[in-house]
Amino acid sequence: MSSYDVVVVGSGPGGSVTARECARAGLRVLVVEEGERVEPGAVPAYSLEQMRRQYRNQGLTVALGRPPIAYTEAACAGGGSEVNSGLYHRPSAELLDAWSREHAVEALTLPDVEPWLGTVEDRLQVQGRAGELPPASAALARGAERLGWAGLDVPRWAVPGPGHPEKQTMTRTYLADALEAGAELACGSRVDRLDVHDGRVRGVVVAGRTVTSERVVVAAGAVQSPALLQRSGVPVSGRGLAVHPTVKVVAEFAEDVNDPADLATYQVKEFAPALTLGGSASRPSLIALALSERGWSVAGEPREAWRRQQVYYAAIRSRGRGRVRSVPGFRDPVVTYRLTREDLALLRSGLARLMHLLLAAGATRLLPSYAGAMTVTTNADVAPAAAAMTRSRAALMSVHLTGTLPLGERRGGVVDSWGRVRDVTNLWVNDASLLPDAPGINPQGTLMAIAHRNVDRLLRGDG
Amino acid sequence: MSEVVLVTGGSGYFGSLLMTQLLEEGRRVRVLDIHDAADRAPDVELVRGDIRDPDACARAARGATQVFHNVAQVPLARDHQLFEEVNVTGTANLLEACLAAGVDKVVYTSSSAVFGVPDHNPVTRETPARPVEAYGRAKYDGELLCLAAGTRGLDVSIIRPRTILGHGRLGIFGILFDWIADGAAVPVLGDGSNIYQFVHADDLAAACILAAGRPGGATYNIGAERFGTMAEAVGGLCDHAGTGARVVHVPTRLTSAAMAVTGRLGLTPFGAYHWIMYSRSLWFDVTPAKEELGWSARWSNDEMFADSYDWFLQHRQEAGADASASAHRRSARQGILGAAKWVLSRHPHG
Amino acid sequence: MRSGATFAERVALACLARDVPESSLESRRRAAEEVVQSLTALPDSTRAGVGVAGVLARGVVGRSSGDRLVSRLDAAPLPGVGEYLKLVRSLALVAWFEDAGS
Amino acid sequence: MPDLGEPAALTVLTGAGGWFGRAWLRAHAAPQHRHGPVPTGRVRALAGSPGEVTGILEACPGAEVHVGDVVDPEVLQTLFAGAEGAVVVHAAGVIHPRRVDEFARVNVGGTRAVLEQARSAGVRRLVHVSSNSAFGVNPTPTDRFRHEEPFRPYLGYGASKAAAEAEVRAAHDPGTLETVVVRPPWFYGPWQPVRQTTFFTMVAAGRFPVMGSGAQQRSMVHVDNLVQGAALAARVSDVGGDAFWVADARPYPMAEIVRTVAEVLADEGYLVARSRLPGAVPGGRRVPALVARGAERLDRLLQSRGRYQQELHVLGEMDKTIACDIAYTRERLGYEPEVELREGMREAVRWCRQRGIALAPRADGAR
Repeated sequence: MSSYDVVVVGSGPGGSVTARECARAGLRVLVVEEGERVEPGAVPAYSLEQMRRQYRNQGLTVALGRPPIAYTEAACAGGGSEVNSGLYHRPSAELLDAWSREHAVEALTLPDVEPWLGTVEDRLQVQGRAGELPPASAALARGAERLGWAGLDVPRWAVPGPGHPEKQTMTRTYLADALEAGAELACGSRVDRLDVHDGRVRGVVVAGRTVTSERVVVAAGAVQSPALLQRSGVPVSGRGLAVHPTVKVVAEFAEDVNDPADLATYQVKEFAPALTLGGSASRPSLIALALSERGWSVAGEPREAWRRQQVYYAAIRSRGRGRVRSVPGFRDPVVTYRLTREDLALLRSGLARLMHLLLAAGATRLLPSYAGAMTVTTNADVAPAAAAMTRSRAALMSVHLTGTLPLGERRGGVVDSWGRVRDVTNLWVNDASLLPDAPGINPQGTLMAIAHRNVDRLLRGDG
Repeated sequence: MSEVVLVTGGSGYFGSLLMTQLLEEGRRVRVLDIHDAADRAPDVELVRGDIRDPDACARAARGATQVFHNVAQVPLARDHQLFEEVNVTGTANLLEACLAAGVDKVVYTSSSAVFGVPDHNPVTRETPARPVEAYGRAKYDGELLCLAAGTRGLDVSIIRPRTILGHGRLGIFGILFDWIADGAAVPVLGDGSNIYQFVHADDLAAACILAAGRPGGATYNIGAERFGTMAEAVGGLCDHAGTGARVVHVPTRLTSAAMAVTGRLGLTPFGAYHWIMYSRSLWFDVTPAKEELGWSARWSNDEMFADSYDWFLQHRQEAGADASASAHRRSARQGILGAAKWVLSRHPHG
Repeated sequence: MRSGATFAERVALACLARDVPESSLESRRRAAEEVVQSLTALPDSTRAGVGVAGVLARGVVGRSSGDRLVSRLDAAPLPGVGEYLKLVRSLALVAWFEDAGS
Repeated sequence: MPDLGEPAALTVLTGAGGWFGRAWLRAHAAPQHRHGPVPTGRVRALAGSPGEVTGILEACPGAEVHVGDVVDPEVLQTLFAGAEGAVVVHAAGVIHPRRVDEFARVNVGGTRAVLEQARSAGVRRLVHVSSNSAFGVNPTPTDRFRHEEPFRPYLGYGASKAAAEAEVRAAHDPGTLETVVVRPPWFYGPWQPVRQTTFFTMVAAGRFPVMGSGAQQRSMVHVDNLVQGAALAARVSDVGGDAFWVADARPYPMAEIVRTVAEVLADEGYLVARSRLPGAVPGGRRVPALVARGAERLDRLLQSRGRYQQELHVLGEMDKTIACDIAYTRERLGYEPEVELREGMREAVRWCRQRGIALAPRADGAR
């Protein structure tokens, strides 16, 4: 196997940005991807088949703790961008300032990052929706308007397509650009470990063989990146995992609202960034799943009821933290998460506000998704239904994993302000692990701009 | 047809005395009481009913021009719930009835217990009310209800009497008179140097009637104009009786505490206010009543003690026989005090 | 592994018979097979835990089947057994709905 | 500025002897700019007990005073006699009762009774004084209760206020009886009850615990700000059926509240044990938030058994953020709170001093 200027581990947004920029700079680039390549649209969005083919462990990953939090990671060419909803948010100046301050990060204010955000937005063709909101979003918008709560139909990386807008993905954009510029993509290849010696990385070990490279950029996601470094002997604690713990409610309306192929892009931002309310994927199977969390039989539900049902969520910025630990002999790392008291209080509050919103939107029946939950039909039911969600009953999930390798100059940090691993001269991290905290918004846009910023520095060679 | 005046508690000690004066003045009198008095004059109309019943109050107030409100649950009853219901709810009921009936004037008989233990003597109109026990609080609540009724257009005056004495007046004093008549040692708390003012029921009734005749709500503190210390009052009565009875001084604190405890246990007939006040000084400045009502006290402390005692001697056999009579007309049951009399009488230095 | 898989299929079939009684036996069988496949895809640590819970669950269930099997698992006081039922049930439901439910 | 309707000739006030009640009456008797459009007509006041009569008349000598239980229909019939076209300000309620069942009896039953009598008397508008307790506590120190917020009552008092508010809003009937809800948080200012005096005394003695970091936020409302909010709620057109947070311009961190009270007490000549003030001053002692959590648990336990312990209840709330957003109130009612913490606390301290209420030893040795 030949030698490369740069090996990028992972082809998600961080990896794809890195690969494209390096390839365009004329470097020999190899992207190593554990998952397979699936053409966008080849499998139905949010389906079991998609879980099988594009998610790690078929989407059945869980952070252990009380309560456990189910989370998902993509494992496919293009990473999370292939399977997510493609909602795009710009990070706020306050958020970047807070990160800069708390982690002593150089050049991470909004003015520093703004040009890169522009680059990302142009390439991904981020745009707002034209025309009327689909019913599931319209319900959220209607509730928010009645309550006077702020919200927005979140812009999406999408181009108009026949029927639904076609969501942009890495395989359609950055990864395609990288390959066009000469980068190579090796799918179905798991990196066992990095070959690190005397403060330098010589390459990556795939299926027992070393692929040598001048530089290695790890972009395997907030769980896999620290696990890979741990397997490679780089001292990484794996602490600091940040997620957006999310609680769900199935709302039933008098009319049809469910579009199984899409989800509500409207989000209620009145309580942001601490709390975001929005719509979740609502295929009949996912509705059945949400209902089964309550420990109830779905036998009584009319078979066609799903058309009038939609899953909504309340997601919080958590104060709790998790940890990723690679265990010898186990292929998958052990992930744990500690939800704080405050988190649980915020989740209850979020659940209550979500139910209040959905009732205002005209929902006739709400089925909160936790063990033993009561059915909510009036405002008076909201308080008891929210209060009853205890640690032992909660059924939480999260996407948006960050925080395991926060960038910055803080003492004890594994990487510097630009993602370079301190103790290994030619090793970088360039993915969501770098974001010091779950930002309260979909982090992908922020992460890509930071990835751009980091790789620019890497290429200029002063990193 | 002459105007009707209503006397609540007209079968009680002070109520019946007030009624007699009103009749003497040629007034038509109606009585609201749960009891009928054996000695009720034939031309007195009785509305038999409970002050706690708003309908009874309405019936009693209908057509009345003046109302004298004397119904009260006295501290001897020691039932706080009853205090509250009779003294507060009952007063509220009566005032509502008076407002509804368009009564011209209400005179509320309050109590010096509303002052608790005053910081200074004499107590004047300006002395703030600061009741310290249930009876005083209940009576003060009654005054406040009168004040509230005043804001709604009812003309109410308040009369606060010192401890009432007079012929026929027994209550707590029945015990004292009993001891004196037996020539026993009569206990006085401490050295008895506290200045203590009484008021004769006749003087009080006169003040009430005068207050009823003066439009505009006002408050009058009423008591004797000639008075002295507690020891002088009791000693004077011992002399008057000539039975060999003499004053014994007993330690204030200890006795107060003992009376409080035994009172609570139901062994002695003392309400809270008695044991608080009998060793303290309290006297009224009666100037406003003199100036505004043209009232003056005819009876001194000593005169009214003697008068009451003489009446007591005449009626000693009957005392306590009429079970239906109100608490002040009956001699209070002595309970454990009977034993105390026996002990004190045999005390060599008593 | 094979016998564990068979047990998970039994549980999945019992759950589906309860939750979607109107469904064809064939569709339930297909979903139950999917459940077995999903269980093998679990992350290492979770799979180990689920394996242990499965052994416990098998002890609780004995030879019972159908509704009785489900209610026994549901009522079992052993740690992990309830979670095992919940996991298999939700996997079965998702598989069945994806295959035949809409 | 929103449209103001015609002022009512008669205002009927329940809970007149309370903190807000007397502040409202005072504003009636001596209106200031800060009070907003307080009605100038006749005022009829319901006192819960005779003991409140003097306080009511002190605040407003011209008030017509009724005394009685707010759940008693006969008392209310008299109170509402001839009240056609009147405005009712319903402020009667219990906060710290001996027994938990008083919450439902007075706060819910009383409100129901008042609504019923107000409707049959032909009252034009009823302003109901609710509470933040119906909404529980904020989940984070930066969170604020918005205008529209789900009820999430904090224990027995909160549940009763939530039920009462729901009844008031449901009773809104544009043709006959309009209802408007005002939701005040923690009060301060003149006419304060003993529990607030206790708070001052504890601060002065350096014994008031600031739980945890002291960063927890509290919305507070000066009673005169609340008077303005209630006066606007009684007058502004087209707000029937709605509810409004009425608080000071901003929430205050708990540590700032305690520090401000300490500083004001010191300014006003009281001896304040500042060095020992926990949490509020550098070097002071903070109490772990665990204490508040323990108190809250115990409070829940006692309340579930029908008993109520004020100190425990207050302590249990001390580590919580309870803060609201008044933007909607500003917009719809034209509410502009004029009194702010330091000035308002100073008024409260001076009010206590004028009435001879002892707060702490005086620096000059006087009483």
